[in-house]
Amino acid sequence: MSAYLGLWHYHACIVLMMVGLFAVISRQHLVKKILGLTITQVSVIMFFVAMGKVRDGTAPILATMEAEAVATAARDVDYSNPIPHVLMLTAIVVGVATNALGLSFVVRIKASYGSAEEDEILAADHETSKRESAAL
Amino acid sequence: MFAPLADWASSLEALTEHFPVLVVVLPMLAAPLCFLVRHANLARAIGGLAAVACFAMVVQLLGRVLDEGVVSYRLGGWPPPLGIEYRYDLINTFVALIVSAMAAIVIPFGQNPRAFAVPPGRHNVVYAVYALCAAGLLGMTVTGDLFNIYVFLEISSLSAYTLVAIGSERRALMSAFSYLTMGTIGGLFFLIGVGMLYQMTGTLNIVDLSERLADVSSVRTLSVAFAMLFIGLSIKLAVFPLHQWLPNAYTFAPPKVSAFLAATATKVAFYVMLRVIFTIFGRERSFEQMNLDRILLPLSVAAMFMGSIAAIYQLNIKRLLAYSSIAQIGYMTLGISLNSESGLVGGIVHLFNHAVMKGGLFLAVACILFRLGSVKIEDMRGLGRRMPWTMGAVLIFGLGLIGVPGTVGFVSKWYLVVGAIERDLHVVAFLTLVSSLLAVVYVWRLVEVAWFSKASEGSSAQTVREAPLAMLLPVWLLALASLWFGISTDHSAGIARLAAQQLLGTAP
Amino acid sequence: MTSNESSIPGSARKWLRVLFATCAVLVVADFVFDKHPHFGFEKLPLFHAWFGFAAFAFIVAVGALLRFVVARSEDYYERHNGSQRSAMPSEDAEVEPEAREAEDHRRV
Amino acid sequence: MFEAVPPGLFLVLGGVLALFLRGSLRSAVLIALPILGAVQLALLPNGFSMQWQPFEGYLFEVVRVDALSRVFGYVFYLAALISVIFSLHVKDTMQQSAGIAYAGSGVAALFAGDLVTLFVWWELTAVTSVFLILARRTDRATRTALRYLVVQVLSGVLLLAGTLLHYGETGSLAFGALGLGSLGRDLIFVAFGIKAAFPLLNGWLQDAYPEATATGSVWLSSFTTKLAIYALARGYAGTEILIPIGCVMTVFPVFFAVIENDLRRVLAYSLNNQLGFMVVGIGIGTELALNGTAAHAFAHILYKSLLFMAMGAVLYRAGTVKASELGGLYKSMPWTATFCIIGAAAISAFPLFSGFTSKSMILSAAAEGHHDVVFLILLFASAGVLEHSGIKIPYFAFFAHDSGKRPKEAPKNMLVAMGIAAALCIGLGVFYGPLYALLPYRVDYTPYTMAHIVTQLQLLVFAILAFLVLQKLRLYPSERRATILGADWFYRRPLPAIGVRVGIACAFVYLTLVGMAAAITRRVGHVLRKLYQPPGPLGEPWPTGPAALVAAILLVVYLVSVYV
Repeated sequence: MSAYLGLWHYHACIVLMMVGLFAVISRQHLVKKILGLTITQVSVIMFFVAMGKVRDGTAPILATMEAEAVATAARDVDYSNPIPHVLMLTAIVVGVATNALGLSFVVRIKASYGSAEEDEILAADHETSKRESAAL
Repeated sequence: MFAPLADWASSLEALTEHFPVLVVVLPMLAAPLCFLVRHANLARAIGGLAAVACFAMVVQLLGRVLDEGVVSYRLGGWPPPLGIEYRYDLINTFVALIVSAMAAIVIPFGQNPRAFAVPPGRHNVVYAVYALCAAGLLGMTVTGDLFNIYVFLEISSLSAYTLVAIGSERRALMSAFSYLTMGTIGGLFFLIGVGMLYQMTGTLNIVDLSERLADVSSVRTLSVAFAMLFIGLSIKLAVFPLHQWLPNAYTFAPPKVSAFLAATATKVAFYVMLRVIFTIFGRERSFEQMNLDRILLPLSVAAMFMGSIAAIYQLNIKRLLAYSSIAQIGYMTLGISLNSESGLVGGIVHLFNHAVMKGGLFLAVACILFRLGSVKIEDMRGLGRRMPWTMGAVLIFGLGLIGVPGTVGFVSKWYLVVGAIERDLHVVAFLTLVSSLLAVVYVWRLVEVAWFSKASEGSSAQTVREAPLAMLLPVWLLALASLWFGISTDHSAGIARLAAQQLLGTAP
Repeated sequence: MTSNESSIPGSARKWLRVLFATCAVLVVADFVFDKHPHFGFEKLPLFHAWFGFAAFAFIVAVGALLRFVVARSEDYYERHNGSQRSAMPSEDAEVEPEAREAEDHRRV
Repeated sequence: MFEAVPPGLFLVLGGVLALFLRGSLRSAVLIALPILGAVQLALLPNGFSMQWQPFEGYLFEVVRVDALSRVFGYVFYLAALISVIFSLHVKDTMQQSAGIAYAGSGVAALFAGDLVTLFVWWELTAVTSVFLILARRTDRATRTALRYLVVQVLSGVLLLAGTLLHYGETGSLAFGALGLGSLGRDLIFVAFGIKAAFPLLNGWLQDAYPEATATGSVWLSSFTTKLAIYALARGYAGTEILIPIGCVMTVFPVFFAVIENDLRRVLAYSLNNQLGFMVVGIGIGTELALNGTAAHAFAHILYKSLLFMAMGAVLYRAGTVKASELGGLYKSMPWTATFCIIGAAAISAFPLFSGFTSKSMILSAAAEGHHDVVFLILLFASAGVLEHSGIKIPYFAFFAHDSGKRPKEAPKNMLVAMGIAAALCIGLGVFYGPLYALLPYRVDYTPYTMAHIVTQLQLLVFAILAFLVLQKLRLYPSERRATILGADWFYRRPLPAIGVRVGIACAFVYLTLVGMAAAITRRVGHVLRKLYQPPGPLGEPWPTGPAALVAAILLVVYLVSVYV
């Protein structure tokens, strides 16, 4: 049980991710879908950051000390692995780009369909395709 | 007096050393350049040159790979586990060849302004996005670093969404949006998988990963990581039933974009899937521990049928081809799920074949759209008489989709059926053959409409001319390739076999 | 039985004579030449002649009977296919236009 | 250069090329192709072989030339040449291209050294030949074409299935003597049997050939069935079951032919009957019998296409080949009538005509093998041949009661083609030496012995006498417009229409089943259409919400399935 509790930050990430996905699945408004995607992205970023945190560890630098001395020095030290952070810097950039692109699509969609609700847009598309097949 | 020449030669030789990275960097540099020049034809020239140069470099690299084995390039001079490595072995050089060849075919040849919603003065942007997309796809293919793959995946995806949104109809926007949504979810799943693998091994280098994973064989996280990577890639690859983004994206994108994406984007995703399954996790773990065949085999067979049946009933030729793509992706994943050398050869060779056929078909559709102004099958009545070369090429590709002997399609189906029989999966072999019959039906629909029906009175199919040579040229290049590689299989199937052996670790 | 001409034209009469003459020659020949038969039944006098005659009559007789069983009106197969109209033009593309017109005319 | 191209491929490629040519260049190319092919064949020695390894571990013998395939090859080229000339006037260019490609794939199939190559060309003959029926462009022909294609492709599928099974059993793909006895080889036998129009598998032949275009049936009559005969001779020589099969094939079509009104369908029956002779020859399997089969196939292709050409000319000029509507055409089409009579004499095996020199060998082989019943049946069938092809075809088309039709004489190209075929029919009957020299085994046979001539003439002349007597007595069935049900009926209308008399119950059950099947088929088609045709749920992509949900569900399902 404690093992599961000890992983609470991962569980938080999972909950966050579920919230994001739920928004994508259940909301009709396109901006809300984008928000859902953003929340999911944030959950992934948090997951990476969380796993970069190493308790009782130290930076993986080639040391001249004995192994035991390293272990002593690292005791009770909270060490943050920089690599996941660096990775996430990239991922955040990707996320921003995705959001920007997605929102720009929404703007264009709103302009051409007059709506940003997916069901209304699809109904309009449905009409179009019905007209196309009726024209045959 | 020869000194400058000698200098030049030696600097060229030095440049050769950097080909592995230039393959990615060149189109990536071309993209902003295209954007800045603000002139459509100039941008086309820049993008086209970059693509052709890429293709030439990949050809040179393929030669090197065939001669020397793996070619590794260290970015910034750092040795692999620490620094990022671009690593060329047979399978990804083969895929890079397809991507760069397709880019070299699609980018330089005239785009059809009618297919764009972009104002004429801004066409340079289209080439910029093409180049960016090509850079992303090539990067994904050649990099040896898992996170790098993610980054390039997103670069290529973002530019692919943009390319789809360029389509002339407003439905293109919605298609691009749903492509973006699904693509992002797929990318995030992939990223989570990457994170879990890093968490367990502390490395992102693919080769290093595969070695270190041996120590963590029994960890449950590994299964989750595998599932995440697999599902994420399946979305990108449009494995049934995760294909929902694909039909509309291919339908409403400009046909040349569809040609480019159909021939490259899914292929690269398929390659990454091969990497994950066979190189990182290894055949044994993927199939015995993760029971990959148990999920992938039924999905592949379902894709073959659902895609083909849906294709039969489509009224729009691009939609028809899109659904047919889903079926063809089913053949490729079937090749993985058979878990045998012949099956894998079939999958890989079908990757190549499908790129040739679908790329060519969408380019032919571009010709049809250019002249006819419509992509509805009904409007193509009697078009065979007016545009014999275009429709003739469609027929050749169609025969390939069916798998008629003498075309590339036959070669891949042969390996798949042999692979299924080797594994005693007679039902699967049978179903593969039956699904080819469905392909007969949807190809026959095109043939019947084009050659055996009369154009309705006053329709534009009565008056159109054959497409211009510049558009026909790439179509027929691919059509001849689909015949050539159907007969002379040494190159396509030969390389595929070697690649499969490398992936399976059974290389002699 | 409209096809049987009761009055045989002169040229046909000539051919008939030739035929009868040939029959007579063959009957004679049967006894003149050695037939080196393979089977017993071939030794019967004029075996091939009467066998040909009988076989022919038999075939015609059976055919005539067969007509009661398998003959149907000409549009037998079409009658029930009428609903499956296809978009094809239905004139016979292969027949010469003039012949086609004549045929159409007759059909009316 | 000739060594590099499989025989027949010239014609297939040339057929495609011809699609893009016009005018006299096109005609010249079309005529040159078969000649070029024959020259190539003449240059390739027996024992020539071309191998191809498309996949590691699978070696295909794409070309194998030997005496048996050579004799068929020559006559295929000859038939292609004659058919090309016959169809030169056709404006619908697709037909000639399809025809020449069809001939080419037939030739290529002859020289296939392994079963996979055979399969490839086997299917290509089906695909190319269907255009010759489609080109008629009538509703009826379109439906027939579809039925024809289905049956032909079925034959190919059986061949492939049999090949794979056979490969599984023996590890060999070679196409040599197979024989019956395992499932794979039995399937291949049935596949050959379909194309050879075995009894009850023959429906497609009488169904399709009369529906083809006037020129199309000339092409069709030459290649498909003879390819099957060749394949049987190669794979199943001496298989005893072929003797009874062949006997049935020779006998039963003759009855149908008596009452059939469509003269091209009469020819289709007659074709079936002639195939019977060859099948018997293969079944006997001695050197003499196989020589006879090959010779008969050679002669048969020529006189059968001559007869189909004559009827094609009549169809072209008069618009119909129904016996009930023809008669007296000799007055305005004397040349066609003459050629038709020559063809009729050849098929009836009158001495001095080609049928005599070839069929005699099969009959002699039966006699030497002491197959007395077989011998009698073949004799009986010979009388049948005389009835339907020897008398009925020329008599009702060109003589009989005068229909009043005065169509023009056939076009020149048709007359030339018929002339060549007619000349060969007589030539092979008189100078049979070159043909005998071509045969697969050494020939030690003299067709013209006095006994032979006398007995054959007795048979034929007295049969003609019977015809006259029956006519005089008004016992000969007159021609009526009617559809005669053949084996095609089984799949065109598998409905016991005589069932009213045979058993109403039977019909009732059957109708219910058919009705249910039709309803289910329609229902399934309807459901599929509803589901898949846009805007059906499976024919259009889903909104992003459900799509994302599917992804999430699949992920969970996979994880659960791994853990459980």
